[in-house]
Amino acid sequence: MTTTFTLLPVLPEALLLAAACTILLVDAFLSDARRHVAYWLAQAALAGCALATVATMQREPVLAFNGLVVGDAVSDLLKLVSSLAVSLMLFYGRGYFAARRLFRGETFVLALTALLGMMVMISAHSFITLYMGLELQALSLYAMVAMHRTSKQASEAAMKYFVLGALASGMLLYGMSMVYGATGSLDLEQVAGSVLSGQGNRTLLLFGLVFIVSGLAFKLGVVPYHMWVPDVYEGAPTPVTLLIGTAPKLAAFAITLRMLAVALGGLEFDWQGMLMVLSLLSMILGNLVAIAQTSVKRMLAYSTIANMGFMLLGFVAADPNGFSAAMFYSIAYVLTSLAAFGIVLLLSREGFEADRLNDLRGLNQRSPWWAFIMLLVMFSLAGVPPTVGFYAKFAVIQAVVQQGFVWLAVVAVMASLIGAFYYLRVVKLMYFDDPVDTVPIVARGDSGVLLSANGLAILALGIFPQQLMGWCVVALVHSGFL
Amino acid sequence: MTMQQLALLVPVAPLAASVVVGLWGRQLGRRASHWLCCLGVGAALVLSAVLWSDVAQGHGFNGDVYIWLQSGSVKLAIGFLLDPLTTTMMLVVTFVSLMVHVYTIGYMADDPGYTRFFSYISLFTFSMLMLVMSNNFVQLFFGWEAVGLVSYLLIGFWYTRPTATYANLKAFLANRVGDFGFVLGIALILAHFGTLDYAEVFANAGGLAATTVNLWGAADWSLLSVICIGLFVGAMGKSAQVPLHVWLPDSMEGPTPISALIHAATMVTAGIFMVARMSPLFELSETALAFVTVIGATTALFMAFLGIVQNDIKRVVAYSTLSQLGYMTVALGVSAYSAAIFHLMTHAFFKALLFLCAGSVIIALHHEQDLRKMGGLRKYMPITYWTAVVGSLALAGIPPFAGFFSKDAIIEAVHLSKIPGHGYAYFAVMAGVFITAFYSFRMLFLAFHGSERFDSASHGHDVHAADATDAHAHDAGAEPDAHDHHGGAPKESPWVITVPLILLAIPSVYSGWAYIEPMLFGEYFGSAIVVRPEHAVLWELTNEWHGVAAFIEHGVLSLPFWLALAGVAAAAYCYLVNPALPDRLKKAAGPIYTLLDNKYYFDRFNDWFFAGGFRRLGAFLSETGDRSIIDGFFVNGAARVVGWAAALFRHLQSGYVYHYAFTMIIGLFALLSWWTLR
Amino acid sequence: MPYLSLAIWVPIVGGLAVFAVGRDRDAASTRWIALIGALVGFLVTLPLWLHFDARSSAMQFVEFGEWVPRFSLHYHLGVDGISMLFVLLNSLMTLLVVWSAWEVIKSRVAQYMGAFLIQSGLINGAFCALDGVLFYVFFEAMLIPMYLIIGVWGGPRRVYAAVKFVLYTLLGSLLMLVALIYLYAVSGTFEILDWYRVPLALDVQLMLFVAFFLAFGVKVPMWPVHTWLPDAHVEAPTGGSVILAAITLKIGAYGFVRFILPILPDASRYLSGFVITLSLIAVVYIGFVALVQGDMKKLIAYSSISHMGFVTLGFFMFSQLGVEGGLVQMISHGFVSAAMFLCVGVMYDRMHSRQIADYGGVANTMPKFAAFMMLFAMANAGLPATSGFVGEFLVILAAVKVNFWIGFLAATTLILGAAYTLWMYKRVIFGAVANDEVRALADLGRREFWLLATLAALVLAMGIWPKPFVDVMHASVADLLAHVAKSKL
Amino acid sequence: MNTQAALFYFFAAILVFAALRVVTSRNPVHSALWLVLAFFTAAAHWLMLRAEFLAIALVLVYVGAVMVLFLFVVMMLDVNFDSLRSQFRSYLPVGATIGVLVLVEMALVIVGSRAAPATVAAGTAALAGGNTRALGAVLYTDYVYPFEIAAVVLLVAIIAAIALTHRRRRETKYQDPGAQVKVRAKDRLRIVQVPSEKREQG
Amino acid sequence: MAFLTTAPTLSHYLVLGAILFAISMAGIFLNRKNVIILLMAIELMLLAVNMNFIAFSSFRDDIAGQVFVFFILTVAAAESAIGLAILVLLFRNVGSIDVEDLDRLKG
Repeated sequence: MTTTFTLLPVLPEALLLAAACTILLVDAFLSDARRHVAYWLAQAALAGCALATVATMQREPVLAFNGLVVGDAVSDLLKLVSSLAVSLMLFYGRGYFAARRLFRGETFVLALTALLGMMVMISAHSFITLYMGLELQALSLYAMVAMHRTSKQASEAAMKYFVLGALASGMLLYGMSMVYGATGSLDLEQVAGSVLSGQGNRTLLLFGLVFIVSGLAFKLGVVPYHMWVPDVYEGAPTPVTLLIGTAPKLAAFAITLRMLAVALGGLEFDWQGMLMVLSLLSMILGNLVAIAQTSVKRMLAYSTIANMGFMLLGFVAADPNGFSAAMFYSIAYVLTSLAAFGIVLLLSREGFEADRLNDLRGLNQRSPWWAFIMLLVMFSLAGVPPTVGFYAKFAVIQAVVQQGFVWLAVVAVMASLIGAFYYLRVVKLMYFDDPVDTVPIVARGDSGVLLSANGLAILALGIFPQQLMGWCVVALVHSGFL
Repeated sequence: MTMQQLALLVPVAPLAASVVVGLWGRQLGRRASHWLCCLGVGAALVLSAVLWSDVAQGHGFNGDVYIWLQSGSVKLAIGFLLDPLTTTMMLVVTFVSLMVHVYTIGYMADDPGYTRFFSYISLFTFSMLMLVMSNNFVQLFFGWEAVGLVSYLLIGFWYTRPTATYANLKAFLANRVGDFGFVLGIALILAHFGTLDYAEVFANAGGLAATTVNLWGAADWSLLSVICIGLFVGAMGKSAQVPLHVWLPDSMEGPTPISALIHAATMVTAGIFMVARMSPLFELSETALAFVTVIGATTALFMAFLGIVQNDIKRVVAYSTLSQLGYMTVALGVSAYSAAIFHLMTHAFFKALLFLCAGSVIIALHHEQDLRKMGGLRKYMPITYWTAVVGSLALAGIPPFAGFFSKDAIIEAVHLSKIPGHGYAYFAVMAGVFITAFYSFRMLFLAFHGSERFDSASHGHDVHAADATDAHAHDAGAEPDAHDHHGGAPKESPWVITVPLILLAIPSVYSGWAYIEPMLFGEYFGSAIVVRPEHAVLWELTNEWHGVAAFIEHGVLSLPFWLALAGVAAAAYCYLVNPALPDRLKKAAGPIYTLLDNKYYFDRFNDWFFAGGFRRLGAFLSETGDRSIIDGFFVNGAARVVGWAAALFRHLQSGYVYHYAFTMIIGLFALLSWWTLR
Repeated sequence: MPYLSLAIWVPIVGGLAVFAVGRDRDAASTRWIALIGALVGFLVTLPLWLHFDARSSAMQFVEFGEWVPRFSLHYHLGVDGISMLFVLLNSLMTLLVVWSAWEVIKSRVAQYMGAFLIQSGLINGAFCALDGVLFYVFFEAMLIPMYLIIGVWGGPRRVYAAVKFVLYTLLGSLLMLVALIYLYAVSGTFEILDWYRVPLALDVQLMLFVAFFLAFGVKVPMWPVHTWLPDAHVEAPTGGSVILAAITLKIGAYGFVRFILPILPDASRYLSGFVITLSLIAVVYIGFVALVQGDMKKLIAYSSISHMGFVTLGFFMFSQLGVEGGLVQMISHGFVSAAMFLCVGVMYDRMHSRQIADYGGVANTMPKFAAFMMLFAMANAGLPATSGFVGEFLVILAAVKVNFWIGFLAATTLILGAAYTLWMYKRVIFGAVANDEVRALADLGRREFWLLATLAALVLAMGIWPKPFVDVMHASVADLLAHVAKSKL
Repeated sequence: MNTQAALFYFFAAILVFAALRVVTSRNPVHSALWLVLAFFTAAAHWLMLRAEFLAIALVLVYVGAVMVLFLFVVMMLDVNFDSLRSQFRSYLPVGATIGVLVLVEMALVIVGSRAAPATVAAGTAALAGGNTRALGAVLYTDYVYPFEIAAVVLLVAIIAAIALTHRRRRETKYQDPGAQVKVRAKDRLRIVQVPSEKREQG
Repeated sequence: MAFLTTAPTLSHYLVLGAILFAISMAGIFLNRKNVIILLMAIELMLLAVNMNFIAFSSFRDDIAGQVFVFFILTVAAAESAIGLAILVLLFRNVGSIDVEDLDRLKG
């Protein structure tokens, strides 16, 4: 691992920041009629960011800003997918924003800064960077949730999100402080070093570990740190829900990986146990409560909880195999829920959220194609082949079984059996029932195409998962995780 | 033309006819159809004769036609075994069948199902031939079930009659109960012999005579006993032995030609044939033989009783059939296999004859079957009358008619037998002689003598007639019978009906004294039938055999003959001299009469216990077992639990931010206390 | 020629084509496309039979390719004497189903046909797959079309039935997934054939057995996890019932011979008593239950369960006779149950009732139909010279060889089978015309006639000369039994 | 008697008490005031830990900015305003005590700082010539990246605050400089041609 | 008064930080009345964390901790700004800042 003074690793972030400021300025001089200029600027920024990520990609991990930032294959892959996610969010959400007078410069800027925060988290190599990125992302998201200024629910959701989020980051910080105290360093590598070398008060470390795990668990939204998820998902404007539901999970994965696998790798045995408990609780509770939901967004929220529990299984396995599985899981999950919310956004229109389950009734008769996409999404979330969701589950289960936790795998699959029920119910609504609302579904050209592509990707990756899996493995290998 | 090809042609001819008529009957029309079928059966008859003579000259044949299925060491084939036993059966079957074919032309003349009927009986002929010609158990079972199928189809020929469809279902199921045992027997044979080919099985039978199988607890059974009893259960079903006899009387729902062909002459004797064919096995099991004897004796006697109280002419004949089958079975039981086959043959002739006579009467009286509504038909239909007389005499066992020889041989054999249960059997067959004579002549007198009661008979009240008519109405699409619903003097039936009667009457007269010597005392059957010396009752008879005349003489001096005469006389007294007597007797023997009238309550019991009980059991399993316990409790119960848990946990999400924070903190402290304080 | 790939992908592509170009507005062209797809799909499977080498127990027409190196998953296809026939059976049934739906299905024709074609491809995949996960993928993916078929075109309680069907199946198959992965963990490969040779301790085998047994037992279905079947059958459209009964059930039984017996021989022997008991319960108990059903489809569904009981029974006799008997029974049941459901469908299309009580005297108005149904009913009752007899007969023979009483209980089907089938036949077909609907019935149309005639021909052919069907199995079954006989401890 | 210790316990007591009051007092204004005290006390602690800069920053940022913001919001959202006004007198004791405590603390800190404690390692600070310098030295070199991010965070805070709360009131009148600059003479002044009429000769 | 004789050690400060942290957490879930007080409790929590960092930093004589505190302070300020903004919005929409009234979203 070479430490250089190059700025290359943060080129995407730099671009993003520059773009954000530009948009902020430009937007100030745009009439509402020409907002789309800002919009396209944002899209361009995202594209540029993605390009930069690809351009600056390099096999060997590179440290910058004397060890505060690391650029490695993992971060590149995750950044790529996150910027894709944000970009798709803007595409899918455009109509929704426009219909609710949210098609404003601030929206785009906040989206970009949120992404910036995620990227900082993703390539953080020190507690400080990690925390800054986390807060940057969090603050932007709080604001975006509240964006819909006239909506009671939005502001309530924002407030809850804010309070709990602050509490969580407080926990995280407290944990960091403990670890700092025990190891005398904020740099992940050095922390890892002194933890492994065994110097440093073990009680302090464990104390810190518990707090850190709690903080991370909140970001992932796993039981019992999940309570914010359903309310925020439901209260936030759907595109924002989409944003919260997708890219941040990747960032959360990244920091979990870096905090636990790298910094606190020495305490593997301990956090393995903790994550096991958390993932079990999430899988069971998430799937159970999802059954009782009537709102699509809420149902998807609980399904997120369950899925994140599943993803954690990869960490429970706590070996290269498991990490790559978890990474694959996160990416697969992001792709799937992008499409899920994409459909909800597609159905929504001015004054109509389309977030009740009943709004999906008879979708097949209104538009077979979108029903088919949603069908793919649902079966992917349920983990039924040939969809990418199946391989995600397959990979993590394989990882835990390899580690000898067969019983865990059994509980996991039983939980997903419960989960299958409510995914099937969605399919039932779309295909077996007759439509209640017959307004023709109009998809904007670009978002329609992208949504279809997104849906088909779920299928294609379900039939040929190797490429993505390969990337995950290679990324981890090159980043020195295995 | 090789023997195999000839043999192949015998069953194929009727099969071809049946298929063609069955598929294209409508297009062919009636004449073509019945010609085709008669031709097919005729060809079969001729070829059978040819084969018979071949075999008689000592060329047997035993070979496979094709391998049906091969699995591991097990080879199941379709093949023919031609020996005197087979060829005899073939002749009987094809001859009676041809007679019935011809008779049918007249009997079914105005039935819309005409071609269908012909296709069925040709199919039956095919199946029966396959059964008797088989050289292995699989094909035997094929024919066995196939004849069952055709009988099912033919009993339910008038499928609009509820009674008919009830009867055919009953017949099929009763037969299935028999087949149940039959299959187990076959399976045991395969399990221990490793083959199902007659020759190989019989060859190894001796070796396994001592083998025992442990079926239950400590009791070790002789393998062969189990096998033979299993096989015989099959025979009980097919040959309607007590207690599986219940289907045969009801099977009279079918058209009369069927009763003659299937339920008197051929199919019901399949069981007898089968046991005779299996003689090498049965010979090795005293137990099985005793079992056979007792069952046969019981059937012979108690079914005969029922013949007395029947008023439906066909049912009288049916019960006499049952009783005669009992005689044959007894003969098998006492190892007088050839006697059984001999009786089978004679019985085939005279019983078919009697049925056809009955049919002729029924036709003449426009589907009237109730004896009480007949009488004095003698002068209206002489041919039918005289043939019926012949038949009755043969049945009653009056010399020199065929029945006398076969039945007397059986009685003698039973007399000489040492098999357990022979005493009971001897009494049964003795008593049976009297009763047989009584009911057969009762029938004759009631139908052909005495006052003419048919004019007063109003049609339509009789259940069968009613059903028949409305059945026809449906069949023909509301085309009523030409000769229904009007009185008028009965006429003699047309030639197609009378000719078969005459042709059947001839063997009923002579076949007895003509064939008794070769079949019973000669080497006619050769190796086809095996009798162990200690059972060789017929051998003892042979020693005192001095020709037909002597046999008759001896017979006339012995008890059975006098019993028969007594029976005839009693019948004459009751139904000619003093017609009021029977009713008084009825009153006198109240309970016994009701018992007989209800056929010993067999049907009631079956309907209540088996039909009803199975349905109740099924309903219980379906409702309680499947719906309530498995589905209700486990499947839907699990779903309910999940839903309930979901609702419960849902309430944890109270919406109050301090609860949320609290949950997080609880989680934090849980982890903290677990991982730091442990 | 990659016949197996063709057998899998031709129908799927056909189905997608139907989705793509099929419009409910001109159903005719949709039907034709579907029919062509199904026909081609069937034709490409014929070479499997023609070029099959019955002497070898090895996998034939093998195709092998990298799929997901990450988990060493391979696109590994191949058929042996056990699986080959089912590929043909399935493709044929699909053809018949598409044909049978011709005028019957009027709403969303394209989706109906497409679903069936795709499912046919997936089923072929399950029969051909030699890679554990590949099998699982096909095995699971099948649920999706069937779920839709039942749910969209089904009867009044279709939702309950469909969900029950899928959840039931998932319950087992998810555990099987864990089992597969476990096998991978111990063997380092997903190659099914390699698993035949990996040693396993008895307790491990038992746990794996439970997992596999649930997966396949539910599919077969075995008592007591059978209750999804009657509901699914009753609610599914005719085509759905046909495929369910004729094919889907077979995959469960196929799983026994492909996975459980050879991979877990010791557990299989250890638990054979248990499986035999369940099979016998299926034969007797279910026989009684079938007796009292008032709904024809339900009755046939239950009879399916009891017939499949014979299959598992035969397998666990561990003898050539038994296993081949079971396999033959599977094929024959494919024909017979399909035919029976088509018959019910024929009546349902006319009277829109499946209740026995609503019928009576159908023979008066539909003689041709009555004749066909008589044949199939007899086959269902296991009459010799029909395919229904062969399997049951062989299994009974094998059973008596093992233990007289097993054979005894198994043989009760001679009585029960005849009882429930013929009693239904009596009440529906025989008797005087029951009501005006029956009086108004029209006899078989040309399409229906040839549909049933095809099946009738197959039923008779297999009953009269089953040798060709059985001969192809010998080598593979012998091989299988060798694996079962060899302990893995 | 160790001054350090004495001071520590004294401050600690106040800090804890203030913190408790913050979360327990019903009246937000009270809690705000108690929070001020808490921060102030904390600052005192930090001073004793030789973190002068942060101590000052804390006082400035929080007592100066954040608390004012809080109070501002409390006042702005007229939450039971009347009750507040009515209880105005009740603020006096609270405010007074807090003020006094603050004074005492400042005094004590100065006293305490004179007795140099051996416990806290003051090496770096001493060498670098003060904690502030030391901090400054690393802040713009090693930690420039997070520093930038911090800037962005603040930017986001601004954007968010404005985007969420700023509403353009219709009734308020405001100038539009752009418009004023863009204005042209012809917009304001219309030159009309008045035809001159001939005078009559005569 | 023996404990007064020894100068305060690291653990003293840690305990103090812990107490503050506990109080603030208690504040968050005990307070049922007023959202503003929640925000204050959060500030308090950050204060506790800072206390830890500074203690560690000066006892370990490592400046990094103080740098972290610096950033935490910055972020905390920004955080409270946004928090208050949301609060204002909430008050405008809901007309109250009672925690009890935040129960539209549940289940």
